[in-house]
Amino acid sequence: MTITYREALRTAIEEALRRDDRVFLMGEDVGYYGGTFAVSKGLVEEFGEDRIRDVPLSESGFVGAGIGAAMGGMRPIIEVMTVNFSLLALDQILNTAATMLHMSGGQFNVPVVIRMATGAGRQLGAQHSLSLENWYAHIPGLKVVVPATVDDARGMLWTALEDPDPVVLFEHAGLYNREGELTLDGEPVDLHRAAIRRAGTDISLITYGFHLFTCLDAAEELAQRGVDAEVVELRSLRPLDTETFIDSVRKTGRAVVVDDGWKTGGIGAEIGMQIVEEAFFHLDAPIRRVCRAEVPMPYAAHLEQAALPQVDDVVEAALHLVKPHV
Amino acid sequence: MTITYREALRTAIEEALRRDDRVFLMGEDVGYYGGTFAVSKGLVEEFGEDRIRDVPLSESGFVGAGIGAAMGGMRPIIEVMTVNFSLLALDQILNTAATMLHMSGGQFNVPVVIRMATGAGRQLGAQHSLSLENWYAHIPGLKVVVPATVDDARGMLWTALEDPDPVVLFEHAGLYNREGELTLDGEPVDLHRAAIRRAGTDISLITYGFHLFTCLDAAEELAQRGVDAEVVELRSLRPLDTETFIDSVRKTGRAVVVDDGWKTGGIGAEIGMQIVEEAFFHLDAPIRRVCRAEVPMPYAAHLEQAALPQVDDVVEAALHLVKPHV
Amino acid sequence: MTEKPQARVENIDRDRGHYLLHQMLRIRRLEERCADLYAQTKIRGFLHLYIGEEAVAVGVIDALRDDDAVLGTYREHGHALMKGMSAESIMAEMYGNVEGCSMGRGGSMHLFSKEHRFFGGHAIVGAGLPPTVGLALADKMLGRDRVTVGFFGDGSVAEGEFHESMNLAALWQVPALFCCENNLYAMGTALDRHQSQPDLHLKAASYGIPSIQVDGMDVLAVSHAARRAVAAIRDGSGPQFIEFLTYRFRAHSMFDPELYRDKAEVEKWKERDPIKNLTTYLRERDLLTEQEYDELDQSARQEVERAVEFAEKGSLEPVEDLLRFVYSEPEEDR
Amino acid sequence: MTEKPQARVENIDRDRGHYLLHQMLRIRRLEERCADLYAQTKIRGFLHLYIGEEAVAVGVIDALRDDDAVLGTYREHGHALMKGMSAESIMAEMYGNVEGCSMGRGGSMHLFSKEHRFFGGHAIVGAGLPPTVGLALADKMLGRDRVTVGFFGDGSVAEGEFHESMNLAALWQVPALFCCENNLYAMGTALDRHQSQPDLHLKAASYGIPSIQVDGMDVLAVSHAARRAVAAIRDGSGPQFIEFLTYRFRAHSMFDPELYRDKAEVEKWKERDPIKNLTTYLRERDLLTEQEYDELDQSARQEVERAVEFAEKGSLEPVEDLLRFVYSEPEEDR
Ligand SMILES: Cc1ncc(C[n+]2csc(CCOP(=O)(O)OP(=O)(O)O)c2C)c(N)n1
Ligand SMILES: Cc1ncc(C[n+]2csc(CCOP(=O)(O)OP(=O)(O)O)c2C)c(N)n1
Ligand SMILES: [Mg+2]
Ligand SMILES: [Mg+2]
Repeated sequence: MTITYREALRTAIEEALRRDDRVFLMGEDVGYYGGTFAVSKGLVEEFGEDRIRDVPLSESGFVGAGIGAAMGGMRPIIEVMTVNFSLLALDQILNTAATMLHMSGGQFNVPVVIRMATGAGRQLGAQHSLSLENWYAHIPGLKVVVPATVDDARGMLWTALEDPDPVVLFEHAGLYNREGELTLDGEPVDLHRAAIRRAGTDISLITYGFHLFTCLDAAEELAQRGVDAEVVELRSLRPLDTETFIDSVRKTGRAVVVDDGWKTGGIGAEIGMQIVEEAFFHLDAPIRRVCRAEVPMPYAAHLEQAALPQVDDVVEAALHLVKPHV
Repeated sequence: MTITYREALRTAIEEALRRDDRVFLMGEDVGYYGGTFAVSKGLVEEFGEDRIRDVPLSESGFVGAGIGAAMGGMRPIIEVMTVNFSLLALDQILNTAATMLHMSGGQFNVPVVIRMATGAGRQLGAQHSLSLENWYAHIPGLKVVVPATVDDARGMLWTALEDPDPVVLFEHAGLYNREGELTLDGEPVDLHRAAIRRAGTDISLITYGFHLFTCLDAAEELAQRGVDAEVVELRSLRPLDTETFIDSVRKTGRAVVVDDGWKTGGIGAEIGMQIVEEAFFHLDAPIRRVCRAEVPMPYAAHLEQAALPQVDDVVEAALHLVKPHV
Repeated sequence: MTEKPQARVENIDRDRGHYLLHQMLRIRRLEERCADLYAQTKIRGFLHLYIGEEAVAVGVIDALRDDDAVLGTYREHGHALMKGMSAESIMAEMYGNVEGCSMGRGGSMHLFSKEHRFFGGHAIVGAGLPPTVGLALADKMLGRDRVTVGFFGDGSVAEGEFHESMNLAALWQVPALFCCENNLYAMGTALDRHQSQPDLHLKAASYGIPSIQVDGMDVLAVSHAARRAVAAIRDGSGPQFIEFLTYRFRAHSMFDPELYRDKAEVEKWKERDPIKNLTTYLRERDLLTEQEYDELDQSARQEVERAVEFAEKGSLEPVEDLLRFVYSEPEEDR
Repeated sequence: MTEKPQARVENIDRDRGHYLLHQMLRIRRLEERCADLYAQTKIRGFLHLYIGEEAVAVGVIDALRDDDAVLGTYREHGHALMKGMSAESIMAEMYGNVEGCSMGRGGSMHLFSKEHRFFGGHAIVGAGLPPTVGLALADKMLGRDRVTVGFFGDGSVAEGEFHESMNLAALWQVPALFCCENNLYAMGTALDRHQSQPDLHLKAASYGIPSIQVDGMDVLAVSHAARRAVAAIRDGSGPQFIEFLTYRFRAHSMFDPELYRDKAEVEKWKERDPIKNLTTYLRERDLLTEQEYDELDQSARQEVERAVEFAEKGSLEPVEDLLRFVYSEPEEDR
């Protein structure tokens, strides 16, 4: 069955609401507006205002309230409209949700799921185009997942809701309209394994989220040029499935990391560093990163596109490593 | 002259207040309390309530107000008591201070200096022991400096105040009582060059802030074991003085990066990755990171010390690279 | 500390009536054209129209001096225009042109002009408020008699930053005017579903800030309230707060299907259209002929068309300059 | 919406008088001993003493059922003890022992007990408030008649999170009691220097939450107000807010040189010591003999000594377990 990423998410939320009375969705405009990205359209009519809970503009307040509700026995799905606004709730996420279990000596876990849209590409300017997955992936106590496919968009929410600890789920806004083939029956999926989305022998393209498709396109292009690229989609940024991408690099000897965030201190650096630590003697070339340019995102389309990782950038980086003297 | 890091900072603030009428210090308890770390003790009596401005517990509010005051012609020094509380002001720092110049097409710069204490080691537990320098170093539009010596504690504030753009200054709380020899006359110092604090030939120990001293101690220990370590202190985390540490690694062929923050996605990964990108073919061994354990900081002393980078950890990591089979 | 809504009290002459009407028409026509251009994909990103709320920006900013400062939200075209920025520079910005007021880096949500002391264009709800306090603080510390005006929506009153800002403004007695544009909705969430106390001026009053509620569909009431407030602030009496009751006639943004409100409600508010409102008032007093109205309107439309032409002929910043303006360039240091 | 401070209205008998006195003495003696132990470096990190404010925790928590929830700040030893946690488990925690209520991971600022529904121990000012709302929301959604009580200082009222939480609590009508411990200082900043409106209960009232101001040095007044509020909340009438006027007799923390207030002011407040206050009240009514007082005091002191002994004999968690409790362990899943 072909559905959009948005539909996959809505289905997942709907199923969760049906399956478990403790589940509720809360966030700005999830109700009568229908969800900023129309993910929750129609749900308030079906499930009512309590379980599809519109909240005021109070990111710290409602995220913290969700954390409390989780400790009180509920299973909230908190929608923070976009990662840009999540900065206002970061203290609650880091200093409360992620530390509670530890500070309490193992007594209080926080079974909360926090969803947020991320990414750029729609000319929304500097304050609406962040990708800060790396910041969240830095926080012990959180799990961070990044569904890219419709199967994962549908399945990861279930797994996340079954997790006793806080899970942050990033949805790249550029994916909502993307269609894909649903191959699973909506069962929970594994959260912790990276996926080899295309097998190859010459170089590993390692990425997550939206840029899975950038990398798949780049791999096609590379194939035309005689380079057989393997595409590794991380799926989870915390924990990282180091084993899978290290195995890939051990096999190919080369790696390009494609990261939607700014380069300096991005998740791409972490991936690269782990490769150095674990597979240094298997490397036939340095590692390359393809990241967002280090600039607040400009509005003008041509500048924005120039700032974002493109298929050509990935191809070029890969070719540089495989055929350095061409 | 020997002075403490705290005195060096106070001198710097006092000199700035005398030199420039537009400078003022604002923060929680900078006035009548004397400063949480006693840095501003006595200043309100000398400069008055307007220029040593106590603020309510409103991190987002007063940091944002400082940003506005800077745009209005003042030169605020904003003290956010510790990096732990800065999460509450992060939206203002990232989405306003760091993006303003860009969003306005170069029209509005934000000449603000934001000081905050960082680090662990005093048994303050999970919510008061963060080191998030890497997050700040990730933000284009900010400069991030980390004075470790008394000369830098005194000189960096001046340079930062002369900078037209926002500068974040991290002071490790474990340094305030540390004494050092003042060699400069209080003039502004270069913000962008890393410093070789100990020359050596066998391995580069690359670090910043508090762990300069961990690394210097480790280098002594290593010397006893016949390993001549070079200690590179970054001083600035954004921009990074890549050239200096790359030159060092080109010379030594080996590197240990010592980072006060959690490992995954920390600044240590960035340093390591840049070495791979720029000096891969000069490396004789993988790179090692010595970081904070990935756990919210426990209160108990023995656990806290076990979670923090120690001299022994650095020595061991270095020996592993230099003499892998010993 | 709070007062009852002010009735219309300004006695206006023909010139002033025409002036205020013209300003509202300029904003209305500019934005109507923006909506077309968005449909034509000439303008992209988010576009939030102010249509229906023009009386607020016009009445308030009219009360200011050129050297007073204004900060707005992502719904700020009207404020920018009223503060003196040209329609050309605004339209070019929405086109993403280098001739735009923010060089094409900002877009509709981030209009800026140093020359006009227009400090944006803030798209994080509530986040323009702390800098509003700070700009006013700088004036106070530097002994200048300038006023800083911050505009924001009803939604931002729920954000913590709003409260931190009110407290700071009151503690420091800064020369700031806080203008709450209460259009009854934060995106699709109705006021009484996001505020437990929907009388928003009471919030500011609880900080000891003089606060009133004013009919935001009546430019004369707005103007009267703003003039009084600005005069008091300039005289050094500290911050003031005005809640303007207003309404947006259009969707929240171009992506909003408007599922959350009745067409009838919108139609009811349209009867109170501030432009129609002032027109009727002037006509009733024989201060405006039909021909004069048409002339004012034509002038507004022509200005907009010139702006579109300007933008159509505009140019893009070279891609090589992508990394500019992350840090100040040497010549911009001050 | 707000009421005048309540006079003492509870008619108490001997048993209840002794009980309340004993509870305050337990807290007082525990903390006095903590101060010694800090000087001896047995306790480390930050230590914030509640001495002087005991009437608040005692009077409020006494009004609760065992299954009601409590959240406090870093100044929460008294609340933890009063909620039923043993002095042993608290003292061991401050020693960093594995027998501590948080296994030595939390320390003085992060006491927790699932068994006693004591949810911490929050050291980010204001950050305990949103979870307070959430815990209460869970009870409401699950149809339980439990009450959640959040304690916080005057300083947190300036934080945005306070306001976001009040608005949410009022909008959702959650069964929560908000207890503001207004001790006139946020660290070294006096109330009127950090709040433009120092009558803090007016803040909550501005959200439509029933709010009163109560003498926090009088345990009977506290108890009376808390019982009324808790009963109303349990009956489903939504959140309530009480501002307790109180004072800390000691420094903010063990690092505070107390430069910001006069010794004389502290002495004046000590005359209103809640323990002395209740003792006098009981003595005047012949409800307490000198010997009875000594017995209660001795019992408190002995309890504290047992706690110190327990902590002295305690053990440390093995370093190998450092990475535990970052994520739930399988057997803890629920
Ligand atoms: C902190 C933050 N949260 C969420 C958003 C998304 N958002 C943009 S506008 C808006 C509604 C704001 O309503 P209001 O303040 O009343 O202003 P209006 O749009 O009605 O003028 C929301 C939720 C945002 N921009 N910033
Ligand atoms: C967000 C935040 N900012 C600053 C601090 C540092 N700090 C700890 S306690 C305190 C004062 C709090 O005062 P109040 O809320 O009145 O509580 P009290 O200590 O008087 O009980 C401050 C500034 C903090 N812990 N959290
Ligand atoms: Mg609105
Ligand atoms: Mg206090």
